[in-house]
Amino acid sequence: MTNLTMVKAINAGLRKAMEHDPKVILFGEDIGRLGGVFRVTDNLQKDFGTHRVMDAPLAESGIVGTAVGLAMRGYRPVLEIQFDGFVYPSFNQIVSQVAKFHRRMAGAVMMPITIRIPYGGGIGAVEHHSESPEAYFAHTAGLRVLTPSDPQAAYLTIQQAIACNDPVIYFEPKRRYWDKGEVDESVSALDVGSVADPWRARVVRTGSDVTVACYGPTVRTCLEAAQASPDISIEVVDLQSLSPIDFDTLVSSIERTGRLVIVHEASMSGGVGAEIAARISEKCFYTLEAPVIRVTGFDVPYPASRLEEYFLPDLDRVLDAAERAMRY
Amino acid sequence: MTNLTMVKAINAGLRKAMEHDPKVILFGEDIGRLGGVFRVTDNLQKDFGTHRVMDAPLAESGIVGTAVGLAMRGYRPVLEIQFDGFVYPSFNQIVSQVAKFHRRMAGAVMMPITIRIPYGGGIGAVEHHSESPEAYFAHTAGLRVLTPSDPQAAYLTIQQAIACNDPVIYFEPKRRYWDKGEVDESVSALDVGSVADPWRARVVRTGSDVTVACYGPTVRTCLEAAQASPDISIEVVDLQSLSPIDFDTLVSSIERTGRLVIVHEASMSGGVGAEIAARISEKCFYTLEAPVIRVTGFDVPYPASRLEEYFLPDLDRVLDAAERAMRY
Amino acid sequence: MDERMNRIDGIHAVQLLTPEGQRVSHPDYDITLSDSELQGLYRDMVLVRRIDNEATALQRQGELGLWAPCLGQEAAQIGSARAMAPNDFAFPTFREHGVTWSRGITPLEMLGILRGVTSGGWDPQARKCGPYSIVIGAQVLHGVGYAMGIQLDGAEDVAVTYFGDGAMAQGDVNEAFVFAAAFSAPVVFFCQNNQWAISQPRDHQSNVQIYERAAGFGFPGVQVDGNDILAVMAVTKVALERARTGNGPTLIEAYTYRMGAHTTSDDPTRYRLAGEIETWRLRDPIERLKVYLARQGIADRSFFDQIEKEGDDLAEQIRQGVRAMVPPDPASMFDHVYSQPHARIDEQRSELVEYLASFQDSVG
Amino acid sequence: MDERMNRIDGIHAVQLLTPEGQRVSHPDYDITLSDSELQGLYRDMVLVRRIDNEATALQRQGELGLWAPCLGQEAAQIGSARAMAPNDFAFPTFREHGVTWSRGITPLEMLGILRGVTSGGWDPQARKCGPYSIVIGAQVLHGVGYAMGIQLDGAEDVAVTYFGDGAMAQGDVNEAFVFAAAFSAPVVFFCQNNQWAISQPRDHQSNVQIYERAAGFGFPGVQVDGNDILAVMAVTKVALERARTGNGPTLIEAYTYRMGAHTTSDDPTRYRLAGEIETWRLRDPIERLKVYLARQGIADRSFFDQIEKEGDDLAEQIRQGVRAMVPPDPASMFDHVYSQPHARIDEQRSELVEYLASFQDSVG
Ligand SMILES: Cc1ncc(C[n+]2csc(CCOP(=O)(O)OP(=O)(O)O)c2C)c(N)n1
Ligand SMILES: Cc1ncc(C[n+]2csc(CCOP(=O)(O)OP(=O)(O)O)c2C)c(N)n1
Ligand SMILES: [Mg+2]
Ligand SMILES: [Mg+2]
Repeated sequence: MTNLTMVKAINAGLRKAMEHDPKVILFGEDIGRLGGVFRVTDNLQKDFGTHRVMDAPLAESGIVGTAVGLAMRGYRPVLEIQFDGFVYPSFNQIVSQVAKFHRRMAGAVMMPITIRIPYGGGIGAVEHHSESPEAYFAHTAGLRVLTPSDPQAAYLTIQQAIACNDPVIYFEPKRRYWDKGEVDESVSALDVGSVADPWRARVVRTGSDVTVACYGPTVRTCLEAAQASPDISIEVVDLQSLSPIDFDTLVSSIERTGRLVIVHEASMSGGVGAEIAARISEKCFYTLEAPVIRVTGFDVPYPASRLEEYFLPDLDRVLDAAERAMRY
Repeated sequence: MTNLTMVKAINAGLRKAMEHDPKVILFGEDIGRLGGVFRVTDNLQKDFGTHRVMDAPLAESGIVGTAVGLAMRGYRPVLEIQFDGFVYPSFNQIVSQVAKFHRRMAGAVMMPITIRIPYGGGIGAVEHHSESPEAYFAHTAGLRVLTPSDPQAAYLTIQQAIACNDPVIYFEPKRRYWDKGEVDESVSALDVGSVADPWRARVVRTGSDVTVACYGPTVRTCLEAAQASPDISIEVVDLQSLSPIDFDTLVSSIERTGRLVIVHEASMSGGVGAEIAARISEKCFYTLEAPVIRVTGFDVPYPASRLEEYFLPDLDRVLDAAERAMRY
Repeated sequence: MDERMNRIDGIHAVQLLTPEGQRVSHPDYDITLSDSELQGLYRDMVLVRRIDNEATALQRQGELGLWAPCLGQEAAQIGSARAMAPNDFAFPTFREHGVTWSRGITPLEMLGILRGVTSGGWDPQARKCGPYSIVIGAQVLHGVGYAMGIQLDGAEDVAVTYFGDGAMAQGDVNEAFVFAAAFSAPVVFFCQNNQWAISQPRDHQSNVQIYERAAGFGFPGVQVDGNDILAVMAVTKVALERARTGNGPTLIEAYTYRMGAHTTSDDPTRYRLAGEIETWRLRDPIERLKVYLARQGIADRSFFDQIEKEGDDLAEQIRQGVRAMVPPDPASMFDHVYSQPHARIDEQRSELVEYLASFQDSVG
Repeated sequence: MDERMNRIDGIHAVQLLTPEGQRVSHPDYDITLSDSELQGLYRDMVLVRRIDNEATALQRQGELGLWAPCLGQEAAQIGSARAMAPNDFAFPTFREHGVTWSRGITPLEMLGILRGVTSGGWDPQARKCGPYSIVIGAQVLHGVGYAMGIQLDGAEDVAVTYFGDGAMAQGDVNEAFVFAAAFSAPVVFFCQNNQWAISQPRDHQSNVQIYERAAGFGFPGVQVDGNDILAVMAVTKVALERARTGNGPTLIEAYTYRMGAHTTSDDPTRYRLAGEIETWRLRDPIERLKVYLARQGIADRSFFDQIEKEGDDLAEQIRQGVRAMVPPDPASMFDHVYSQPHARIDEQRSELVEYLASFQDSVG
């Protein structure tokens, strides 16, 4: 066990994946000598060489489009998009090519591409640097979407994402990049099979009154809310996988609590919470004692940083929602 | 009243809008001499000139990006994206620029851009020509999303979309392009204020047992299902606006029927139906006698055309859902 | 048109065989082919044109949803594809039937996607040829990425990526130029300038020639008479060799003409004059090679007849084969969405299967 | 570096004022400015550098979230922007403080976005200057579209759009070239090649010069010594005139250097050598003009002192002004999302207002 920040944990996971499989290559803007603007790829070019950690020209569609060709040639590209707001130039290649190529070729070609995207707000950044675009990808058939909430999960799931033969959009909660946690580095990509299934949600805190479903950056927020909750017992479920979503774990939790609150930073309308609320309201029609409540960012462009504290779901808004759920 | 196809109705609406406001210009691939691959802009270049109906180079990001500049210069660009599957190259300009520019400039700049997109399946087309990407745009703050279901609505709403000072993504249900209907051409863009509010849903058929919410291409499907429904009385609500969604009309309908079925072609997970099911399950928690049921495309890439009949919600699947709703 | 003709007649475009079937020489490019190779190229062009016409007919009869004819572009497509080595990899668009044919893809494999029974049709790895790419420009980046992979492997293969004059406007194509130049990737950019992007005439788009775009990105560009299969092959071989030996990309502009409609749903009479087609008919790629073969005594009447016969048989096979293509099992739409188990997909598959079964029941 | 120096010293780049402050002539470009104009340019550069340093300091003190210094690029930015007519329209990136300054935008207006109290900061229509554009390449298309609008108006304005060497890779920038050429739009593409795109050195990206990209798109490109404000102004004026008179776009490559970090969050020591900066310090745009003004007796000690003093006052205003910038009302995040009423927005606004009010209550 070592105590690592999420940045260092992902870095360690990338290193393990590269040691494990020579076909794993990293490609992105400023990921080489600089180690990425968040230093997630720090030292990897130095240790693995410029042919395995390649600095890309400033063109996201080019990065993803060439990755499709690299995958056709048998490589396992791990791409870095510098910030959430800069993934859109590559949306066409992701949605029409990466997501559909395996099926277009009736399985004859794999697209084992991992697209790493630091996402979310809370770091006082300027526009385009605090967005949560996960719903766009979760709605896209052919893609898988993962987002870790702590260093240990990040260390493991980045290896699992890379080992997966399907394309994985890997959202890294940038405001948790510097959170520290215990990481068992003895686990390698080789035994990822034996470790936790990345596509399953994790009950990170048990409770009996309200289930709070969250992922990525809001998991810590919800855990803090649960701790701080005076009389409501909150169960916190870290979804981790946004495509597919593990409804079994959610349903069994709700069968115990009878209530669900969903928390995410992305705008409410059409966010991932909408799908969860829709499915759970159907699956748990007779179990739910209160309507599913969503605590999310508002349906506005991410605000100027001095207002983000009002946009982001915080401890108080989570507790407020839990209380509202109890009032039914 | 004249009997027009939806293609001709939109063409007439575009003509009215151009006559009404000299700042209205059309821009897109092959919209000039060819009149667009669906002939929606037929004769408009001939009648208004090449400076108001401009053929664009083959680059969607360029079309939308230059439209932003044209809007800054005081124009009202109406863009045509040739097919649903080709809007993605412009996703970056739409999501980060068109949607956010007005707010970025604290209101000092308007983005009265209309982006016309023929969408949906059912015409036996090859890949990328049958998609329903509306959820991506409905989830994007700053955009409005409209989709007509018949010639009269198309004739009016295209004028209202163009007259709107906010960006409107205007989805045209291509498999209904050749459906005919009565159109009152005496109504012009000038009195659009006096005609029906485009942002409100329309109850296109009243019923007492189940509310079926649909839009664009599936409205006709649902009306046919309602007609064919032996013993279940189906109320059909044409949402028309997908952003904002008119929940008041839906709720008042459900207060009468107690049941809701949502129908759309797009994949279920994260589709527009998810947001509607989520909101309605919350707003009508005590009213709903059955869970909200969604009848949609599956979570797969749009299939090869010979399989699309199994992918698209049809009359039988709508009735099957209505029956399931009644069984609760 | 005159200016274009001048270009074709040698000012820019490399030419080794005139429209009249005369073998001419070029200072920088030449090619020597055996009689059987020349016969093979002729055969390829005739059979591909036959496939093309047959597919157009089948679409009219409602057997295919759509067809994008390559009529008139046979020399550009076959000349370039036949210049490739077996392990080189081709990235075609939806119009490159001459390319897929040259990569060994059968007519019926080509037609599955147009019949609407598949979104692909063949195994790209086995054929070293990507799928018919529909989103303009996308496959050009794939070709560059594949070439970067060749480079990482230390292999000597080359990627050849196809696109049209209209595609020159797309961001993806220009980014492909940037990446190819930055990595000096072993890729050949083969642009067929068939003068039209649906209704958009090339000359409205720019006042410079397409091949001139390359220099500003840092690699050579060359314009070749796209209806001269010898010149196309010669120019492509040089570009392939250049890439193979680590000298990076080349942009080839094959100056040709789309003799047919954009697709079977298109009506070119709305935007172009018949006269233009007449001018280009005089430059037909097949005719000029036929004249040359005949004049040189490389092929005689019996050879030409035999190819015609082969075409008739092929056409018949296609007609029967296409009509025999049945839609796959509905549940197959859930196959290959993911390569590994996916809860949602499994759930929906069984929902559909059950739903469809419910009808069986009600019936029987 | 040597090869670069040679270029700077005249092989490619237009130069009218050497790093040593010597006025030289160029066969194609020249400019005559009055003493007061020359003094004005000097003043602009000194004050913009002062704003730049002050903002960097304020960021260190935690008063600003971020700052992207234009240190070293003052001549490129001010020389080009001061060449513009009042009705021309500028489309800057986040680094163009010399451009915004020249368009009459106040330092505090520039700093609002970095303070995090707004996403914009000024009225583009009033200032004829777009917002600091962050998404690389996006604003270049906006500039072309605006220029197309000028054309439709039959006006004689020109759009000037700014971007960096790194942006040359983006699809949007290349599509902007395509559209500008196709419509012969009155736009000037002003690319500051400051040698770096964060950690990516320009010379790794391509073996050709940036200005050479233009020819292949059908319009002229010119490389200018970006640290020579006279040459920048001369070259820009010619490009503006060309656009104004209906002759279409020009690509200007201003060859300069990013003396500072990419932004205050960047650590350039990880990827570039100090020596490089030393070389470029000798080419400082302000120093060379100062030497020239002094030698020519156009400005004396008292003038220089007075500008320094002006800078001190400005810096003080900035410090006070920035600290005084308070975040807007939380509910304002719902303003201007749409220009017309929107049910969802109104609903959420009142939800937030009520929610916040609930705390007031619990408190009081
Ligand atoms: C991104 C995208 N936009 C639009 C289309 C629709 N479309 C199909 S082919 C075509 C014209 C292509 O012209 P060109 O590149 O010259 O190829 P050609 O058809 O002449 O072979 C267009 C606009 C598309 N397939 N992809
Ligand atoms: C589409 C996009 N991708 C990535 C970024 C992150 N980013 C900001 S500035 C920059 C480098 C820009 O280099 P250049 O164009 O040379 O401008 P400079 O910073 O040198 O002024 C990058 C990669 C961005 N802002 N937009
Ligand atoms: Mg073409
Ligand atoms: Mg730069």
